[in-house]
Parts: sequence; C-alpha cells; structure tokens
Amino acid sequence: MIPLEHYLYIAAALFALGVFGVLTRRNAVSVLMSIELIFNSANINLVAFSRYVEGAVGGQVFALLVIVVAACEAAVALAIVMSLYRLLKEVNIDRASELRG
Amino acid sequence: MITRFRQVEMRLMGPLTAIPIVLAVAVLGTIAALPVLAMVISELTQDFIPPGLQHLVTVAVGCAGFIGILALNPIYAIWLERKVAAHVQDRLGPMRVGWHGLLQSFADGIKLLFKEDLVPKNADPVLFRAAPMLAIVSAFAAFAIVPWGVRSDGAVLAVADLNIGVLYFVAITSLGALSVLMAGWGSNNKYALYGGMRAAAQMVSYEIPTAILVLLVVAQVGTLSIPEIVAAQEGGFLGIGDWLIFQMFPLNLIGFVLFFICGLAETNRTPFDIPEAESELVAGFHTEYSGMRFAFFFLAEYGNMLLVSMLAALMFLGGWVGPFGSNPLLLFVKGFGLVVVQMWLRWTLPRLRVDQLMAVCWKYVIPISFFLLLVVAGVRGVGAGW
Amino acid sequence: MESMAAQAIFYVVAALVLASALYVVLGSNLVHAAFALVAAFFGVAVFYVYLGADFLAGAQVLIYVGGILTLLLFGVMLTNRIYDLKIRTGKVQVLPGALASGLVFALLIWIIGAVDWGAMDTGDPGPSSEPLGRLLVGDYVLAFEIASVLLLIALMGAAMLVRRRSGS
Amino acid sequence: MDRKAATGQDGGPLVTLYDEQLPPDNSYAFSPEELEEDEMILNMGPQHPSTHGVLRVELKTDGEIVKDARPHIGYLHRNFEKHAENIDYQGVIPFTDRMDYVGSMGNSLTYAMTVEKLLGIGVGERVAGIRVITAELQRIASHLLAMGTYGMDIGAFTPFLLCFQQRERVLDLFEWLSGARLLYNYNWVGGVSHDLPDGWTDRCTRFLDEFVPVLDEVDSLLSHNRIFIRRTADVGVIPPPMAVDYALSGPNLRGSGHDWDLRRDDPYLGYEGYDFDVITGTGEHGPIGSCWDRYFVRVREMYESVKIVRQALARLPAEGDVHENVPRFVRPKGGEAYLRTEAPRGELGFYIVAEPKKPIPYRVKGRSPCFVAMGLFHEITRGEMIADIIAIIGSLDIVLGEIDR
Amino acid sequence: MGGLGAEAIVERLVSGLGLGEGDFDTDLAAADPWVRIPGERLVEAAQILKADPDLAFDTLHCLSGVDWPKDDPPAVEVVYHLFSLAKKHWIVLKTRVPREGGCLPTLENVWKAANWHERECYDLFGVRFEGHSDHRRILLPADWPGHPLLRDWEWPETWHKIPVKPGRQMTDRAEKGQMTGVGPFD
Repeated sequence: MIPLEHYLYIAAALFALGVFGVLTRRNAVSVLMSIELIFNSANINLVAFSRYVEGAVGGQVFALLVIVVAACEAAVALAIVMSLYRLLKEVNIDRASELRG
Repeated sequence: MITRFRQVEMRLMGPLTAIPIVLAVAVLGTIAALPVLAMVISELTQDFIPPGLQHLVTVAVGCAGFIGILALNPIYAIWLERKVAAHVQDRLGPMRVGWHGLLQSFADGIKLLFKEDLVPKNADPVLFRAAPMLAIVSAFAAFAIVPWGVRSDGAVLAVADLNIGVLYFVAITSLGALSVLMAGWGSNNKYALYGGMRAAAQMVSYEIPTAILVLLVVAQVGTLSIPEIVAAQEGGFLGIGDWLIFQMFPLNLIGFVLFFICGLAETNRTPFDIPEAESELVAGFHTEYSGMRFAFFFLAEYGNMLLVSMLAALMFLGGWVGPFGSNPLLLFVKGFGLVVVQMWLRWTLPRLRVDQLMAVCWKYVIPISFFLLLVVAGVRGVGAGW
Repeated sequence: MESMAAQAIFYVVAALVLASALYVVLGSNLVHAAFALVAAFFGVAVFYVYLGADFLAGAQVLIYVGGILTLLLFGVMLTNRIYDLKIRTGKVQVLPGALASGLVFALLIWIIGAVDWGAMDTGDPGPSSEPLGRLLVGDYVLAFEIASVLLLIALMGAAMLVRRRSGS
Repeated sequence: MDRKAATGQDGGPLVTLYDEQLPPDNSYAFSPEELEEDEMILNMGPQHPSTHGVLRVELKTDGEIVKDARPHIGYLHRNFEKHAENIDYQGVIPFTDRMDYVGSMGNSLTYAMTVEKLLGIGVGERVAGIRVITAELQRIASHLLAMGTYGMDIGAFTPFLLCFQQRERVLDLFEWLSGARLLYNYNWVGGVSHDLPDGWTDRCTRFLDEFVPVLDEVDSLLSHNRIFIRRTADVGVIPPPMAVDYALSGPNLRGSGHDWDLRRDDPYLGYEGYDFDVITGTGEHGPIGSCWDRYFVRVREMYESVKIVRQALARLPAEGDVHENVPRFVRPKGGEAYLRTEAPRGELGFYIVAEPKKPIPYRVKGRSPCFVAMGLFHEITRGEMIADIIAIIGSLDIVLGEIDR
Repeated sequence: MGGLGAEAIVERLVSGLGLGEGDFDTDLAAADPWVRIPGERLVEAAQILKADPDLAFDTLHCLSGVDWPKDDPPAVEVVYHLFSLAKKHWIVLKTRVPREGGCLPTLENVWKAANWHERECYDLFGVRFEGHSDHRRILLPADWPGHPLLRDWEWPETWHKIPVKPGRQMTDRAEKGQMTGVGPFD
C-alpha cells in the first residue's frame, strides 16, 4: 500500500520542476512541455485524492477534463508558436511581445 | 496458362498456388498450435496448482506462447508474403532454401544478424538506436491484451485480461507513430524525415476512426473487455449467426471494412504505405537502417499486421467462436486469413498520395464511422427503452 | 495490498518520472526532451494504474502520448531549420528560477507534511470506466459539454492561427 | 594513398582517393540563402529508385508541395558525338545503340537511314519489312517497360513483373535474331546484319497471339484502377500549346491531344501501306495531356504495333538478300542530312555532316526526344507534390542514356 | 508532306527580313534545303518564321552546332531544324558565329524548346547565347576544361586528379601498384 503522501510528494516535485522550466526556458516549445508537467502533477493529485479521500471516481472526471484542456492548450499554443516562428524565425519567448499590434 | 485467368483475384486460386497454401496452413497451424498447447497445459495443471498461482501460470504460459508466436510469425509471414506476391505475379517465389523455400526467411534472418550495424555519422545515435526498440516494444506490448480462448472454468487465456482491453489497444498502438517519428528524425536524412512526418500524421489521423469503430463495438456489446466482446458473439445460426459482423446488417459489415482499412493504414501497408513509399522516399523512415535494426522494424510491421487482424477477428468475426464450438485455432485461422488479405491487397493496388490518404481518412472514414456510431447508439438506446 | 514487487516497481517508476522531468527542464536537446516527456507521461499513466484509474491510464497514454506529444514533436521539428539535427535551447535566469521553484517545492512539502489528509484505504476500487461514464453524462454533463465545445473552438482557433495567409 | 583512406574506411567517401579538395558544388540551382521559412532543398537522385537511371532532380519543397524543380543531367554523359568524329560510319552504330538502351533498334535504324539518305541508297523490300517488324517489336518492348515501371512508380508492383515477362519474350526474339539481348547492332547502313532465322516468324506470330491477352489483363489491372487514376489523372498536365512550344514528340505529344505520328504523316520504310490508328490522348479522366493520358497512349499504341507487325509478317517477301545494298565503303559525296523516325520515345533524329570522300563523319548530332521532354519538366512540376514528381518522370518515359548521350 | 516548298519559305523569309543578295546563303537543291542568315537577324527571322500564318513554324525541332575551324573566318555554325506541325513543312536555318567569344541572341523567347538545346550548344561548343535565362553548362561539370566538341579540343589528363584521358588509366594504375577498383579484393 503506497501512502497518499508519496503521490503528493511526487506531484509536488513534478510541479516544482515544471515551474522551474517555465521560468528558465527560452524556447516556447520547452515552456509548453514544462506546462504539461504541471498539468500532470495536478492530475496525479486529483486522482490520488479521489482514490484515497473520496473513495469514488469524481476526481477522475476532473482529471479527464484536465487532459482535454491540456490537449486544447497544446494545440492553440503550438499554433501561436508557429505564428511566432513565421514572424521572427525563432521561438524565443522573450521576443513574443513583438507580436503586439 | 496465364491467359486462362483474366483477373488477379482468380490467379490466387491457380493450381500452383495450392501447394504453398497447404503449406501455409500447415505452418501457421503449427504456430497457432502453441496457444492450444498452452491451453491444454493449463487445463491439465489446473488441479495441481494452488489457486493463488494459477493466474501467474496462465500469464507465464501466455507470455511464452506469444513470444513464440511473435518470433515465428514474421519469419513465416514474410515467407507467406513472398509466396502470395509470387503467385499474384505469376511466378514461383523462393524455392531454393528448404522445401518450397520454407527456410528462406531463416537464411535471411541469419544474414541480417551478421550484417554490419551502421549508425550514420551525423545521426542522433540515441534516437537512432532507440527507435527500432520502441517500435518492437509497442508492437509486442499490444499483444498482451489479445486473448486466445477461455478455459472450461471461465478463466481467460491471455497475458493480461484488462477490463479496458480495447482502450489499451488503441492507446498502445499510438506508440508506433512515436517510434517512426523517432527513426525519421534520428536518421538525419531528409527522406527519413519525410517518412517519419508522413507516418506520424497518418497514424494520428487514422487513430481517430479506429477509436470510433472500437466504440461502435463497445456500444453494441456494452463492455471494453475483449473476452466479454467475444462472449457476446457466441451462439446463433451455425455458431456464426451472432458474430458482430452479421448483426444490424449492413452497419457492422461497413464498420468491419472500415476497421480493416484503418488497420492497413496504421500498419503502413499498401495502399497506405506512403511513409516508406519506395518509389518516392527511397525507403522512408528506415532509409538509413540496416542489419538487425532494420529487421526490428520488419518484426514490428508483421507483428502489427497480425495484431490488427486478430483484433478485427476478435471484435467483428467472433474471435474463437465458430461453427465447431469455440477453439483457439479458429481465432488464428481468422487472423491469418485477414493477414493474407492484407498481402493480397498490397500486391494488387497502387499507392495513394499523401493528401488523398488524408482525404480518405477525414472525408470518408471518419464521417462514415461517426454515422455508424450514431445509428448504432440510437438503436441501442431505443432498444433499452430510453 | 500490493505485493512488495509492485511497491518496488512503483518507486522505480517514480524515479524514472522525476528523472525524465528533470531532463525535460534541464536538457539542452529539444527533441530528446520531448522523448523524455514520453517517459514521464508513461510513468504518470502507471501511477494511475496504481491508483485504480485504469480508464484514465488508457486515456493518458492515448491523448498525451499519441496526441499531444506527437503535436509537440511536430512543433519542435517545424520551428527549427529542419535540417539541423541538434536543436539546442538555452536557459535564462537559472538562479532566480531555481530559487522560486525551490521555494514552491519547499512550501508544498511542508503543506503535505503538515496537513492530515484523512486518507483511508478504500479497498480495490474495481473497474472505473462505468462509474466514470455515468458521472460524465450525469452529474458533470455541463463540464463535459463545455469541454467538448472548448475542444472544438481550440481546434478551429489553432487552424485559423496557422493558416497560411495568401500573399505573405 | 594508403588502403584505408582509399576504401573510405575512415568514414570518408571514396572520392578522397582522388582529391581532398573538390570544388564547392556549384551545380545547385537553388541556394540555401534564398529559401523561405519552411522551404527545403531535396535532392532526388542521381541514386534514387525511381528517377529512371541517374537523373538528379533538385526540388525546392515546402512540406509535401514542390515549389520548384530543376533536373540536373549529364551523369551518364559520354559524348558519343565526339567519338563518332573518330570512327567510320558503320562503327558508329554500336554507339547509337547505347543512346536509348531500352529501345536500341530504333536508334540504329534512324542512324542507318540517315546515312542511307546521305549516300542516296535505298533498301530492299525484305529489309524494309524486317526493319518495320523489329522497330515495332522494339516499340512493344519499350512501352512494356514504360508501362511496368510506371505502375511501380505509382506503387503497384505486380504490373511491372507481368510486363517484364512479356518484354523478355521480345528480347528472346531479338536474341535469336541478332545474338544480343539489349544492344543489337542489328540495323546496318543499307541492310540488316542477319536475315531472319528459320521459324522466327512463326515464333513471332505465336508471341503476338499470346501477348495480347496478357496486355488486356495488365491493362485491366492497372489502367482503370481508381487509385491509379486518382494518382495520375490531374497530374503533370501538358496543355497542347505547351507541348508544341517545347517540341515534344511521340507519345508525349500525342498524349496532349495532337494527332501527329511520323509513321502516318511522314512515312518511311513503307509505313504508308500499313493499316493502323494513331492514338491520341482523350482526356478521359481529368484534363487532356495528363500523366494518365500519356500512359494510356503507350498502352494503346502497343495494340497498334501488334497490328503492324502482323501485317508486316504477312507481306514479308520470302526471298531477298538483306546485305544486297550494304556498301563496301561508306564514303558520302559530302553534304549533310537530317532524318527522324518515330522511335518508341518520340521523334529521334540524326543530323550528319559529311566531308567529301572521308570514311568518318564530320559531325553527328543525335536529337533525342527524352532530352527535349526533360526540358519542360520544371514547367509541369511546379506546385505538385513530391509523389507527383515521380509520376511525372515516369509518364515522360525518359531514358538517361539518351538524354545524356 | 504538305505545306510550302523550300523555295517559297526562303523567299518569304528573305523578303520579310529585307536581306540583300549577299547577305544570305541558301541551297535549295540539298537533301534538306537550308538558308544561312547573319546572327544579328536571328531573332527577327525566328519571329517571322513563327508568326507568319503561312509559314507557322511552331516547333524548333533540333539545334546543332558544327565546328568549322579551317574556314575563313573560323566559325561555329549553329543549325536550327524548324518544323511546322500545322503546315507540315521543313526549313533548316543556319547561322555562323566566330569560334572565339562568339555570341548569338537566344531564341528561348520564340520557342521555349531552345532553352536546353542552347545550353547544350554552349556546353559543347562554347557558343554564348545572349539573354538566356539559365546560362549554365548542362551535360558536363561546371568546371570542365574547354568545350569538347570543338575539333581542336584536347583531352585533359586529369580532372580533379581523376584520370579522364581515355585509354591507359587503368593499366597505368595497375602498373604503378595502385588499386584499380576491379576484382574481388581491390
């Protein structure tokens, strides 16, 4: 029996790694990957709580919805990255503000 | 002689073809006998083994059986493919090594083993080496949920009897696209890259109708578990009347054909073999591969062929259920029969272009399968008084 | 409940997930990072299996590995000169980033340790697909519908964004 | 140079044997600097499964779309025209065989007829009949190759082997006739090298009888296949004016709907006496002049060739010396001559300038139909997809030996 | 073959160009009747030949170069074989350019088929075609020495150290104990 806390620790570590990636990466696709890590850590928490605390599958519904949202996010974000690349010939996220106007 | 058979489909029935077909049945029967043997063993040992270990024994026997099948399958599938090709093309095919070339594939395998194992200088060595392994892992892992029968006490003979079996199948086959993409990118070759990109786009696209058609079956049977899907097809006229393909005629027949088409596309077979289209992309994603790594892609391809055929047989053709009662052999006969159909198509049809391939998927296969799902779900809903 | 072997496998997988995630945020080769992400997603799917969410595990592999990851790889390959194999990427503000994420991590660890979650052993949950389906089209049908609409809109928006403008 | 470096075992290419510093390759039509965002240069060939030899096509691609394509030729160039300036008139014939090496009867025939025109001699009726028979059989063999490889280009492997089986039977006939299977050296100035062997005509008739049903079968297998039509019908369209502007000839010209065949419109070797139809593209599927039209013109031309061979066999004079008009020394009085015939791939012409009383030609120029057809390649490939490039190359039915000469 | 006779064609062409008696050369009795005009009038002549509805020379069938080093002045003769699909008649148009630095206007804008033919002529004879859209060598490598169909062209010994002179390179290499690349162990 793996205790609930272990899932939470792993999720926390994933979350922190994701945050680190978002903060330090310059490449937009890299940032996107880091965000996916954060989504996954949230999902682990949702499922773990639904298993250990709720004892039903309510949390899994939310996890499923999170996966759907992640898919949407990936599609839109990649579209934006492609537009950025067309414009700037690179995907450095620091220069994304040039897309304004 | 040739003039008498005006159509290629007739030629498959030609007199010379009889020998290899008998041979094929014999050989494939031997392969298929392995799970039967496993079944017999597990029946015999049922009484001696404590209940706690029974599951483990089933798994072990299943693993052994399937690894045996997967190792032997490509060898004889390749031989069979060459024979089918030869007889479609009015020639004899391999005849030298062994009787009617039966050992030819072993010779080729040994040759591939001893060939130089090249990694191109500018390739990405990690991805280049990992790709064939991922391909073969994804092909073999999917077999874990393929059951081949039910024991008399109701235990399912499979490596893993998952209650989400078909979902697992859909999920794990998507790994194949990754391996192809990996190979295409890691080779540092433009043709390989094109092949990888095409393969990924194709597999991702055709996964959607595959999933919908799986849902079509699930909606009628009401379960995701493969043994239960098969169990629902038992009985009926001559033992075949309740096969899913004959129900709600012709909805399920169309569904079966579409599923088979999607299977062709997911295994990159002609007319959907654009990722390795040898006339335009040299060899597509395995342009740079040689020796054993190349053989791995082949193993994966033939494994996938058998996989989609067996899945189609399980979901639409009643699996091990048939006119003579349920028998694991029947499943293999159906599976290999569909494999032969795949080969026959390959040697008869030209190749589609990449945009036409996508058009087939998005304009025809997906809408039709959605429509089928809607109708079937509606009928089921009305039948359930809802 | 699980055997010792199963527990050991869990921790091995956990280590694998964390190592892959570490490579995703630290590694310099983008394509390798994307494939490391595959391993991380797979590990998470294994966690779901351990948590009795078998349907979710399947969905995770299907959508993340089959869909999102392929999309990401396309993104990586298309946003670079397609013939330089070694796609490198740099990092900025490593120290502040490490500091901030370390703080977040420490905070989370402290919270996890400090709170009593009231965890209970609910036993083998059984197949999850049926209750999940009933919830999705029952209690949560609004969320389900909104998610579908969101998916549709996102797809259309993405298609609009990457559409080639004529003349540019 | 040590063995290791020479064999490329250090990873280097074999050319290090000769030169470490090859010049920068200036044989690129496109430069990487002027590429747009998603564009990429793709080199197709010279070693590629379906460029029909050593053709190299440089593609500027945007994904699967080909923005521009430039063929690069010359990998098989041996300048036979220079050789011909040093060899006597009869000695050039083996060199001409090597131009269109899958249809070499037509080459030597054209060359021999050009020299005959220069000398002002004619050939007997039997020789003319034999030449018609061999030329039409060669056309069948060549079109069979075109048909089979075209199926393979589109991805259907089976028609290839069925076609090759029949092609081999034609080559068997030629082997019996001339002793060679590919490069026959058969047409001589003023005659042919060997008379027909006993029983040859019977064998030839039997071949024709058995060949037509097979052709029917392959035709039904490939030509009207839905996928095949979809792959070829709207692809590589050569509008009729463009075909004339680029001086296309043979099946490529007729595929664009021009009703023009030298055998009917400018007859030689007594072709005016044979009853056959000139096949033109009809645009049955898609616009006229598409790859499918060019392909199908070839298929139907084979039936016409069968008709011609049958008639020629029927009216072939039983007796006659095939060496009757062969001159002992070929020494033209000077002047120049240009003559063209309907070779399998189009109008093959030879332009010969003779010096008075010299046994060797002053200048021999081969006008090769494939060279001309390749000239419009870049026009019809723009905006097509990569797979279509293969379809277009195959439908033009090129032979690199003739392009590069 | 229908169409106009060679005499009428030449007559129309010459009068269209307004050439005097000494400005052109013709042989109507030859096997292939030809007319030789000065190079600077070439484009004009081609346009007349193509545009005149009675002549309607719509195809440039063949373009050949012939080297005449012993003539005075030494020249390369460029021979255009023109054919009319519509009218079914022939004419051979000839023009001469000096061997050294000779230059002709391109006919690419009249008949597109001229493109590759002119490239080939440049490649093998060194005749330049002014205004050509893609004036590169076509058959030979870009840095090949000389233009081989000129009659006084000499074989180079090597090209980038690759022995190219026909004849003895294999035997020479074998005699020097070098590899020839022939045989199972070489």
